[in-house]
Amino acid sequence: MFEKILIANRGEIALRIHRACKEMGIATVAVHSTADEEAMHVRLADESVCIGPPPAKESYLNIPAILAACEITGADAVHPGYGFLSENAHFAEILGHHGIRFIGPSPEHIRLMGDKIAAKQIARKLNLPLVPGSEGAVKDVAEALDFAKRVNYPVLVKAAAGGGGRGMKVVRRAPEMAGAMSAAAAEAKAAFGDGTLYLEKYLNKPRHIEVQLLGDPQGRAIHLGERDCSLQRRHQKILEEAPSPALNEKDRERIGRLAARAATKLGYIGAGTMEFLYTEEGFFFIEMNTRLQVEHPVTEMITGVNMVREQIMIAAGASSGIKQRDIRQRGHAVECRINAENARTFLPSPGEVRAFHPPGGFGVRVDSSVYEGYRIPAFYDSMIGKLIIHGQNRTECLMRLRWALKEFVIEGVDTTIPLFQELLEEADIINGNYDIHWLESWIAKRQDNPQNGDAA
Amino acid sequence: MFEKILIANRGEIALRIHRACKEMGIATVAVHSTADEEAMHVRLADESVCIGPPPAKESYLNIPAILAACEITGADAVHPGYGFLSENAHFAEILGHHGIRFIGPSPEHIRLMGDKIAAKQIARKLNLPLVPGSEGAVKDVAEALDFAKRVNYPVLVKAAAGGGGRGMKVVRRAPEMAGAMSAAAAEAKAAFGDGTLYLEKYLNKPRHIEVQLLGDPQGRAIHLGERDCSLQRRHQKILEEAPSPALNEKDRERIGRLAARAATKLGYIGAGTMEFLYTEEGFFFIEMNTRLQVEHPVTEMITGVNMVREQIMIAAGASSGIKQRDIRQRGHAVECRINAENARTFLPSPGEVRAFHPPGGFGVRVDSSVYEGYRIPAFYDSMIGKLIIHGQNRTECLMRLRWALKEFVIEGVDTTIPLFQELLEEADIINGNYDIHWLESWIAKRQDNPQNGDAA
Amino acid sequence: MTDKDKKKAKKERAPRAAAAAPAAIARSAEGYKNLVRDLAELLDETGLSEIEIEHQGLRARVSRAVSIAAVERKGVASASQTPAAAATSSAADQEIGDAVTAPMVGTVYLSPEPGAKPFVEAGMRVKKGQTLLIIEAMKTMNHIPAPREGVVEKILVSDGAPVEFGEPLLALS
Amino acid sequence: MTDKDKKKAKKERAPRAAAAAPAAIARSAEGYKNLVRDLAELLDETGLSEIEIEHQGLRARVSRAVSIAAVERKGVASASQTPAAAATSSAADQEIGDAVTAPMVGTVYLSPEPGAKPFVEAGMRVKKGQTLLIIEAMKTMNHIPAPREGVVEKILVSDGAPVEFGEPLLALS
Repeated sequence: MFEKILIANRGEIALRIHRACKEMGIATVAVHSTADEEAMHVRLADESVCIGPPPAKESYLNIPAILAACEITGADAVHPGYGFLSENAHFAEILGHHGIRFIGPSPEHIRLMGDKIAAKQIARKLNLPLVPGSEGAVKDVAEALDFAKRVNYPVLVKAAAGGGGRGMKVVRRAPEMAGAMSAAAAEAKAAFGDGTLYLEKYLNKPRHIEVQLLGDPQGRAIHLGERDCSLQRRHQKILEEAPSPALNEKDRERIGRLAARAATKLGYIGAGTMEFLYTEEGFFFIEMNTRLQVEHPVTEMITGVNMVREQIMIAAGASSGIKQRDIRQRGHAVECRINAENARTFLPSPGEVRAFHPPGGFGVRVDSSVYEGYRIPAFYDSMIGKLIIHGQNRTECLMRLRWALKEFVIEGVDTTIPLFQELLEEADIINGNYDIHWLESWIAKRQDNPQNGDAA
Repeated sequence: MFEKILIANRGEIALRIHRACKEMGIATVAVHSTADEEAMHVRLADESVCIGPPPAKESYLNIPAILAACEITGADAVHPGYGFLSENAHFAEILGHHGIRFIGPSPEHIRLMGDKIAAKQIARKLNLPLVPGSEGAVKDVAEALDFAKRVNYPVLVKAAAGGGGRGMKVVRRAPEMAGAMSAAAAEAKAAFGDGTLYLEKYLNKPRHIEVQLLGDPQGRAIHLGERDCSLQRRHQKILEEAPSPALNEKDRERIGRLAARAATKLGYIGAGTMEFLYTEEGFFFIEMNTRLQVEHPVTEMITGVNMVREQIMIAAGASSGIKQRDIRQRGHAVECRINAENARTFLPSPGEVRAFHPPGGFGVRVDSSVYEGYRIPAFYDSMIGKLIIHGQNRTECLMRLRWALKEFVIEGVDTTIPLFQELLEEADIINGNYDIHWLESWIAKRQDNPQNGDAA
Repeated sequence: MTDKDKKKAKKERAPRAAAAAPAAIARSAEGYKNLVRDLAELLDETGLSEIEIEHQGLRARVSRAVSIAAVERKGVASASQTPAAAATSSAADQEIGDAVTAPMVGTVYLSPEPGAKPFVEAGMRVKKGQTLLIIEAMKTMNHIPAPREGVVEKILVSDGAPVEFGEPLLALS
Repeated sequence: MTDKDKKKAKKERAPRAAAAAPAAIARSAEGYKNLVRDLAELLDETGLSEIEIEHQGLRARVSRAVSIAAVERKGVASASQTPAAAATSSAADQEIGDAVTAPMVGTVYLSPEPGAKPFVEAGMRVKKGQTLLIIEAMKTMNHIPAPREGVVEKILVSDGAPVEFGEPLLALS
């Protein structure tokens, strides 16, 4: 096992990693920018090294500085957390050259999955379902109708050279095809000088469902169930839950097994997540993240598996020992990302936290690096903590979330706590009836109708 | 289901009950003394009523005041928590007369188990193992030897009129019997004017093992496993854990089934706990508590069952629906009682909490009613919170407890946090190798050798 | 009751702060303002909660209340909706010089029976021991006697209102 | 580095606090500000919540509502055992007038190779761009040049010591 792990991250995830290390008897090194001198994990770590000025590219993304910090502290492994260098194959490689273990998958797997086109090709080989698309350009309407018939309507006509929605048309029935294609071709020609079109199945109201995977050092992967992360704003997840309210046991089992089998075929080692879009017509692979996810705690809450511990075990070459049959889900979990942002305008709100009182009690977990008197720096992302609630079932979970949000006191900065309180009043949220577009359209409606939200 | 529950208690348990009510959509009424106006549960409750001055007998034990508070608020049930009126059969009865539901067992069961002699007689009828004793006085040495042979040495010779250890002798082998008896009789005669003796089996180094029970409205009781509460100081539990490190699966199953069967025979409805002493020779019933225990969270953590919710469901006559086969234990849990006391002298330390930062993260639960700026009143007991840790196994649990204690910040008052930090350095604690006398003798040793503890 | 105290505390704070503008300071028109601004900045810088300076006849004191009771504010929001609180807040808002307070929780009745004349009215002189009102608790009518001779200044509760322990019932001068 | 700053703060406090003779202070326009800062530090050092000083016509009072950063103290306790911190604390202890700080994390070497003469010594005049010392990071020797002409007052790190970003290396007057 490792003697000393350097935590190449900041904020709540740095603290999360520190705690996991302490449980395993491993010493920790916090590296930090000058803006994070007062950060909680810096204070708690066994050692800390300032690696640069506030801008991330000069500190948290500064590979030479992090390597030098490994050298002067003698760390034998680096946990990259999420974001920053966590999916940087080059970093993983360099660490390897210096004899330092990167706690994550192999550089090859990182690189492969980092290239979105290569990842889809691999996914196809691994029999993962992809959003059906025409093989290259479609010549004419007949071919397009043929494709649409095969994959079922609606389909999306897209400009091969396209982008930004131009040259893109949704076709819901066969009679619309010819018109849509000529319109799209004309638009594409005008915009990009190229009228070539291709077709893709159009997913109407997809949900974002992701499967948590763990590949052991022998390359046998298991899955830890799915998370539903459909509530997003500008592609940022806001609230995640597990299990997904949209899946039945059969679908859950199926996608889990499919993903785990694919990861095993891939020889994937470490923690990873396969992301899918899900509609009534099934699952469609989007991409694979080769790192710990922000939302890993919801999986921890229902499976009881300590994800960070598993990552460390696997990186050390030790078999985690968990078999697929050991994974049993208990209850329901929801995570709310607490951002230092205005809950209505989403404007960031850095500054001093003047009061901090997290909720406690049964089924309540707070992962946060904030404390009273802490100054939230303006240099990094606005997430300052996560409120994770576990309950015997989804209803208990949401009821508990309600009082926990009410008891959560953060003063001095704006937070997204009121946003979640508002969301919990929405029937669609209570019923689990939402897709990846739901939150943005709800926000748009709320902004049109400002007095609605004032009660929250 | 109840519409409104009055919480006839204070401190962390009042908050615990409030939270459970909120999860069930039930309104809450906090009753409080003038000393508790600023208490967290008073602030959070839907309504609050001041029922009297600080002394408990004029407020929290003041039955007319609590009844009047029910009347003016229209509460339809009362949760008594633990301590105060929780085992007061009279209170339960009066509430019944006023058409208010007492959240607890029937007054008859409270009364029965409140009478320690009657409780033992019932226990015998229910086939619960008791500490073997002679039937009444022993006439002579022969009879005593006979008894000792039957129950195995060591045995305890006790003065029938005795108390305070006088007229009490431990007999470890047959040859000691005659001498011990004549000495004890002489002592007893001198002290109480009565030399009558009786015998009891002497339990050498017993552990305190208790079984959590839930009797549903139909009188079918299930057990939720045991808790080991052997770490006690002056009969006050300090640290509790589940499962007990001393029991194997067979013993665990056996005592659980035995207790559940006894509770079913008793027709016991509600939450209750049967306490046993445990030695290598088996379990010996001590008493039954007819209320929620301080240490119920350790059971909640490993079973996932929300004890307070179950209590409320059962009191409302609704079947909790949990069957014995649904109870599956996961991992290990430890509770540390955080008292506002000096960790070495155990002197109470009331006053203003000047900083409060509870630990968070995976497997960490804090049940506390304290917040920064709160003044701990000097009128009530010193427990200000409970740190409950859950882990996949006992080792992970203790390792996690270690960092959680380190991260727990309470300033302005002394707390028992350093005591637990010291205890976690002891091999006996790490190995689970302790009995009900362990803590007191450890404290005595520590006091003789003050520099040992200074590091903590 | 929390919100009551809170309101009171806030009221007190304002005049104190106002009084902290030392008249003697004004050597130049803007002088003390700048001084106060500087001191305010120093408060921030040093994390102090209060600074007082006196020098050559000039005295200045600045202080800043810290944001302690965050829980409080939340609590207040919910507590202020409670019936008991609502019933008593009008009375609680004012300073009671010499109030007779409720010795028990219960329901107040101002007259011996519905429709009857009240026991006492504002302006009435009462003798020690004379019944002022009744508090019903557990179906029992508890007569609340005047603790001493005096004149009823104001009745602070309404007929049928719930009261908690220690709540002001009427003012006796 | 938390502990370093912490130590620095503590060390600085003593002399400054001692110098806090109030009479002298009022002379300059900035005088009272320094006094307040000194008193604020004294509060920290002594754990008092209020200090009032009166001396030759100058009176000052400072107070602090109680501390927040309890986490801090705990953190410091553990951090103070770190090797990196220990290695650098001697440098950090003193006030650096005009220090050249480390532009990167790494290991300091004062001479071009083991046993060789150091690049610079205290009292030596250096030209702008002249190598002051080397920081090794990732097996690369990075020459740290003098930012300007000047005299080396003191070398604040020892040969072979690990340094973090921003750490004072030597004082240049």
